[in-house]
Amino acid sequence: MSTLTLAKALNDGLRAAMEDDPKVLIMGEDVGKLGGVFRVTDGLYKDFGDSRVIDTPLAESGIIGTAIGLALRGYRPVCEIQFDGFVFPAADQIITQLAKMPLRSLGKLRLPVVVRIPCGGGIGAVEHHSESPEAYFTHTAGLRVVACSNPADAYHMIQQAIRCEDPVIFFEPKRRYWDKAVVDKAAEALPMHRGVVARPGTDVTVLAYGPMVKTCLEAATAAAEEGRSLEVVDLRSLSPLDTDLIFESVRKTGRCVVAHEAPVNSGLGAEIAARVTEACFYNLEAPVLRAGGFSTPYPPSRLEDDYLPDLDRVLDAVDRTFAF
Amino acid sequence: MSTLTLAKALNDGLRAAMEDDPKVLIMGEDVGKLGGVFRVTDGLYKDFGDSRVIDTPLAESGIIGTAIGLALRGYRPVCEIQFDGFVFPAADQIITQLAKMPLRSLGKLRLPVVVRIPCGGGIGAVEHHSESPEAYFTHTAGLRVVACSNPADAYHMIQQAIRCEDPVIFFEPKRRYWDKAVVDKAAEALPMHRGVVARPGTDVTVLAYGPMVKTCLEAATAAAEEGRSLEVVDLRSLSPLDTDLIFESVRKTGRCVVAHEAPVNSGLGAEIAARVTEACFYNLEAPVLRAGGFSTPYPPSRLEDDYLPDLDRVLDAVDRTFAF
Amino acid sequence: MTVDASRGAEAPPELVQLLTPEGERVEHPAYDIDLSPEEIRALYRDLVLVRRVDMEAVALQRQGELGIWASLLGQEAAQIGSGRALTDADMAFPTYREHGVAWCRGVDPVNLLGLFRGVNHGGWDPADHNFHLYTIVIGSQTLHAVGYAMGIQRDGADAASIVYFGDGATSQGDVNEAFIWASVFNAPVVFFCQNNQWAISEPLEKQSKIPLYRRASGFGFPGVRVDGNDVFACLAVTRQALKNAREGQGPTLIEAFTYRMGAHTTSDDPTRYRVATELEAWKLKDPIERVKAYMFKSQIGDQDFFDAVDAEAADLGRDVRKRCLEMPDPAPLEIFEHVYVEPNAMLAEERDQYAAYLATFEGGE
Amino acid sequence: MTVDASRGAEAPPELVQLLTPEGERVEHPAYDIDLSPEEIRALYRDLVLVRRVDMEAVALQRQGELGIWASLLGQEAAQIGSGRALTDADMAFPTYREHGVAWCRGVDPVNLLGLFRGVNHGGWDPADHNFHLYTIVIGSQTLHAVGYAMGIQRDGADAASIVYFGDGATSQGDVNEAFIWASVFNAPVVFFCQNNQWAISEPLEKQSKIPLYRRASGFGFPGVRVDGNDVFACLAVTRQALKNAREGQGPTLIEAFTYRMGAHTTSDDPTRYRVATELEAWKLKDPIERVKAYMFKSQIGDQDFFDAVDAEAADLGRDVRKRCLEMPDPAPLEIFEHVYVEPNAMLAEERDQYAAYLATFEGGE
Ligand SMILES: Cc1ncc(C[n+]2csc(CCOP(=O)(O)OP(=O)(O)O)c2C)c(N)n1
Ligand SMILES: Cc1ncc(C[n+]2csc(CCOP(=O)(O)OP(=O)(O)O)c2C)c(N)n1
Ligand SMILES: [Mg+2]
Ligand SMILES: [Mg+2]
Repeated sequence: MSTLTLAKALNDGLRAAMEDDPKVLIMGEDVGKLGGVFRVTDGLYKDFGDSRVIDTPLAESGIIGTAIGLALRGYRPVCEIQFDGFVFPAADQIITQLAKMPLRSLGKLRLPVVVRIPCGGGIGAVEHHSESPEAYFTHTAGLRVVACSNPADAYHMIQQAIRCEDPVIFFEPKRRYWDKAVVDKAAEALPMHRGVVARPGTDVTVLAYGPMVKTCLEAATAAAEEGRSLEVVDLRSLSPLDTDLIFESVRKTGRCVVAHEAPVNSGLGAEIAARVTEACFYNLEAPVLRAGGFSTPYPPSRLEDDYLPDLDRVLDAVDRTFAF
Repeated sequence: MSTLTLAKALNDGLRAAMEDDPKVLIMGEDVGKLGGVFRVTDGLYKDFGDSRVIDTPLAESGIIGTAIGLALRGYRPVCEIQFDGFVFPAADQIITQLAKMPLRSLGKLRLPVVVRIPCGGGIGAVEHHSESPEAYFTHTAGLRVVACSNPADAYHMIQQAIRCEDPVIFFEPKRRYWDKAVVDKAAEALPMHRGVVARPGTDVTVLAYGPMVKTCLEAATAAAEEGRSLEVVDLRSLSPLDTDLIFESVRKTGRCVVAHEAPVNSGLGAEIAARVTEACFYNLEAPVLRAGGFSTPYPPSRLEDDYLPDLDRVLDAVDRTFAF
Repeated sequence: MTVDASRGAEAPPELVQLLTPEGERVEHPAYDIDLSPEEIRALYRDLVLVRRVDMEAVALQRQGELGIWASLLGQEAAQIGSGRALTDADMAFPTYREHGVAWCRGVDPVNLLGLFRGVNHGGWDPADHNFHLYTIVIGSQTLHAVGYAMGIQRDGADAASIVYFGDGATSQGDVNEAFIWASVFNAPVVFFCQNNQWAISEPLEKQSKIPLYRRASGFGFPGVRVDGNDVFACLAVTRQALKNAREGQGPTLIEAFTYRMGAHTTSDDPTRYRVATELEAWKLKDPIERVKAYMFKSQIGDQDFFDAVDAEAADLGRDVRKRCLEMPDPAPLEIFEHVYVEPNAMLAEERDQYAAYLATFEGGE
Repeated sequence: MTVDASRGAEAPPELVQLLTPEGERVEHPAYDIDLSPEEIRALYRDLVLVRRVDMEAVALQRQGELGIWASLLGQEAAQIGSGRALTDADMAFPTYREHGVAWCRGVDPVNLLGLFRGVNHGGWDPADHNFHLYTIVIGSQTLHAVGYAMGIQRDGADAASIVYFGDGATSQGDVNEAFIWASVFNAPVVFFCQNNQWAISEPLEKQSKIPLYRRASGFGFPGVRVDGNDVFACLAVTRQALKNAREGQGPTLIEAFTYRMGAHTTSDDPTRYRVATELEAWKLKDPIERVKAYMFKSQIGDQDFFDAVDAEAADLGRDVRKRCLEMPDPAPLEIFEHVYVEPNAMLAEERDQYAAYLATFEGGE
């Protein structure tokens, strides 16, 4: 048992994966000597050398494209995209190549590539450094998409993602990188695609992932003081969704709010709302409501506290589900 | 009044726009002498010359990136992406530049760029030639996204898109390119972001756009024979949605099915379902159901009749809404 | 053959040619090749057979048996020459037009047809042939080849990768990123660009103002232009480039100067954008005729040999046709297969729902 | 100044330098410049003032007034030299570090701070200054500049565009596509690459094995390397390239060889990846000191002049600081402004809902 920041837990997880399997490689911009701009790969270059920790030229399409080639040769590349907003130059390699190649080969090719994306806002950054592009990838069949919310999950899930035979888009909540928690490295980990009830409750189900889990837990604490019991589910897996867990919770509570930082319009919350409504139609006392980023580009940082759904906005959505 | 194929209606619309405004340019691969692989730009090169109809190097990011530059200089470029599956190399220029630059300039810059994307399947093509990537763009704030379904709309909407001061992603249903209809060029056109009731009905609202409108109209005819009245709404605008029209229809019928070719998972149908459910919660007799492409990459063409939601699958979804 | 001369980026070599269109063997200071009569006969046979497969595929498309076909007509020498330069350990990354390379790698031609018939997206196991799947998204495979070569480097293997792409592809960002990666990591990769003068309707001038092989110099590695209709030269130049790659000398860009004799694909109509005289001029440079002329002259092949190859080609054509028609359509539920290697609950549910839906039609319709 | 010599891609000129680090004026066969004492004093003033603005911004960041800052320290000559080469009609496309160019274009330095303070994404009207917004996504602005230049071409205007980018940016597909477009369309654009030796923690070797200016030769247009710490040389070389562009001779790539004296941004810690001696060596090549030495020697500036400039710089620093702190925070509902030019019903609804939500707190909290 050790107390780790989320960033350090990822670092330890990467190290463990590299020790376990010599085919695991780290690739990206500044992942070497610098250890990544968030230090998630800190020390790996020193210990594993430049043939396993590769500082690449500055081009995201190149990073994913060459990672695919390395995977075809039997390697397991873990690519870092420096910030969420910089994944788009790699969109073609991710969407038309990484996601589809295994199918295209009738299953003969496997692409165990992990694409790590520090995501989300709340750190006072300039534009393109605070985005939440998960819906682009959940809409892309062939990818698995997960998001960790705490150090323990970070440690275990990154290793599961690396062991997974399919490509995994791995979201890391950058404003939680420095959050600390106890990590039991020896504990048996939950399967990667299972969600978890982060806080049980009875009145309304609040679904969240990544950075919003903490916000929703705080909302639950505040709500409890006013006598309302929120069940907070940490989705962990965004594609596939752990629908069993989600439906079970909503069937129990009869109300549901989904929270994410990404713009509401065509966001992942929509998919969850549609599925929950279909599966739990007779259980729902109110429509599934969404507390999300506005359907605008991410604003300048002095406005991000308004843009990001906070405790109050989550509670407002909860309140509104009781108005039905 | 003339009878035109959808492709020819677009061609006439482009020509009219070019005649109206010398700043309108056509750019893309093979749009010049060849007139585009679907002949949508046929004859324009001959009549307007290579300074207004530009055969570009083979690179989609370059097409959109230089179109942005041309727009900054006061031009109104209409870019052709040869097939849906080839838009992804341009994802970065579309998502991080085209969509965001006006906001980034506090409104000082305008980017009246149209990105034409022939979309959808049903033409027996090889992979990457039959996709429906609209949800990637409806999730991208700053873009307007529309889809035409018939020659008359094609003629008018392409001109509206070109006149629009915001960037517009313009989807063209490639399997309907050769469908003919009477086009009244002098008629006053519906605003670009308004949907239309393509066939009135009373029992269930069927929402569709692009290539699926025709399929849904056929489904409505078939359903009518069995005594069930479908109201088919042609959305036309995918972002923003004409929610007034949609909600009005669903409030009347109490049931709703959304049909699109794109994969269901995180597709546009989810957004519509979420909004309809929230706005029409007490009117709904059943959850909004989706008839869409499966959540897989587009299959080889011998399987596309299974993959694409057809009349039967739409009616099956309709039936299921009556099972609630 | 001196390595230096072939790699001098500063003073680019002229077009490398070892066999003229008239079938004369000529010398080149940097490249030469010593082929036995048997090897030459084998190359001739390759050229004829892949042209025959291609012809059959075009016919199958005309008859509605394929959705589309991308013909290699005119590019046989570039593909056979480079394809035969590969060792078993080398890995090839094709576009959608490398039927000749596929042939060299031992891929059953019928397997190539699957993609164009629409029964699958690629019917062979890349690992069985060290021949990757066809790639349709222009240029994206160049990065895969470089990554693969970086893997070869890490394995310390005696191998290289080769990647095929067209003149049009050189404009894609990915291809240029691949050049950068290959150069920076000194990756054992050969970039084999078939400049067939056209990217659908766009002539080379729309992609580059200078000869394509010179692009490499801007990235710090050698480029060479070879007569792409000369199978001997293509073989010699590719062999050398692969050798250099394997020996740690890094990448080479080969521009095979050739011509797309047919339409871009069977859906295309080249009369809309190019003049017939161009085609006529290139007919005189046919990659097969010149080998035949040379073989006749040097008595490496007699009429019996040529007749035998023609007969073999006819048989092959018939066989390919027959087996193409026999190719079974995939079953509907195969839509859901192979999307993921590991189980995916959400997709399994979709699959089950569709299976149940299909079942409602059973006995019906 | 002969045009040909400066454009010969075949035999690339050596580093163009007109003023040595010691402040000696030297000749270059292809480039020269004739500056009046007044012009030299003006350049010196520019250099000092932009360094002062930069210093102030770093301090503001340290004090929490800016979220981050990307310092131009060490790159003043490259930016002032190139920036002063522009005419009013020319259009400049910057990265996030071109504070010196912005200065030349008449952008109020305080406006630059808005982005880094987080009050907006860019606070000036590009049309007012022919200076585009800062672009953070590496390399993407190069295509905008080329497209803009294609517009200039169509307008028949006597102008060119110039685009700034770093050494790291040269690896992006977009930048290479921009080279292709510019070459194919012969666009009046100047590619101004500030090779400051580092892309965050990655040294140039991670992006290219050969000098960057040579990249252009692979695309068929001239490349030239200039001493990026020599404001005279930067001015001369850029002026010539812009002139060539305006006169229909197409693009030029200028590699300004310089050094990032500070951290990548205020968030960066360069001690993790580079050695102090490197910095010390570059200090001797300071872009301001050499001009000062030259001015002293040639009596173009005396102590009074230098003191006056310093005083002006101090005032400017104070003024920038004061007005930075005065910059108002945007109002919450501005989130919804300017996303679209034309009305958007769905977004208007979101806005109204949020406005109503905010109203519930009024009087409260
Ligand atoms: C990214 C992308 N954009 C557009 C296309 C459509 N397309 C298919 S082939 C082709 C031309 C390719 O030309 P070239 O690279 O010269 O190869 P060739 O077909 O001549 O062998 C185009 C534009 C595509 N397949 N991928
Ligand atoms: C597409 C993209 N990828 C990554 C980044 C993160 N990033 C910001 S600056 C930088 C290094 C840029 O180096 P260079 O081009 O040399 O410019 P410099 O900062 O040295 O002026 C990186 C990787 C980015 N902004 N955009
Ligand atoms: Mg070609
Ligand atoms: Mg740099």
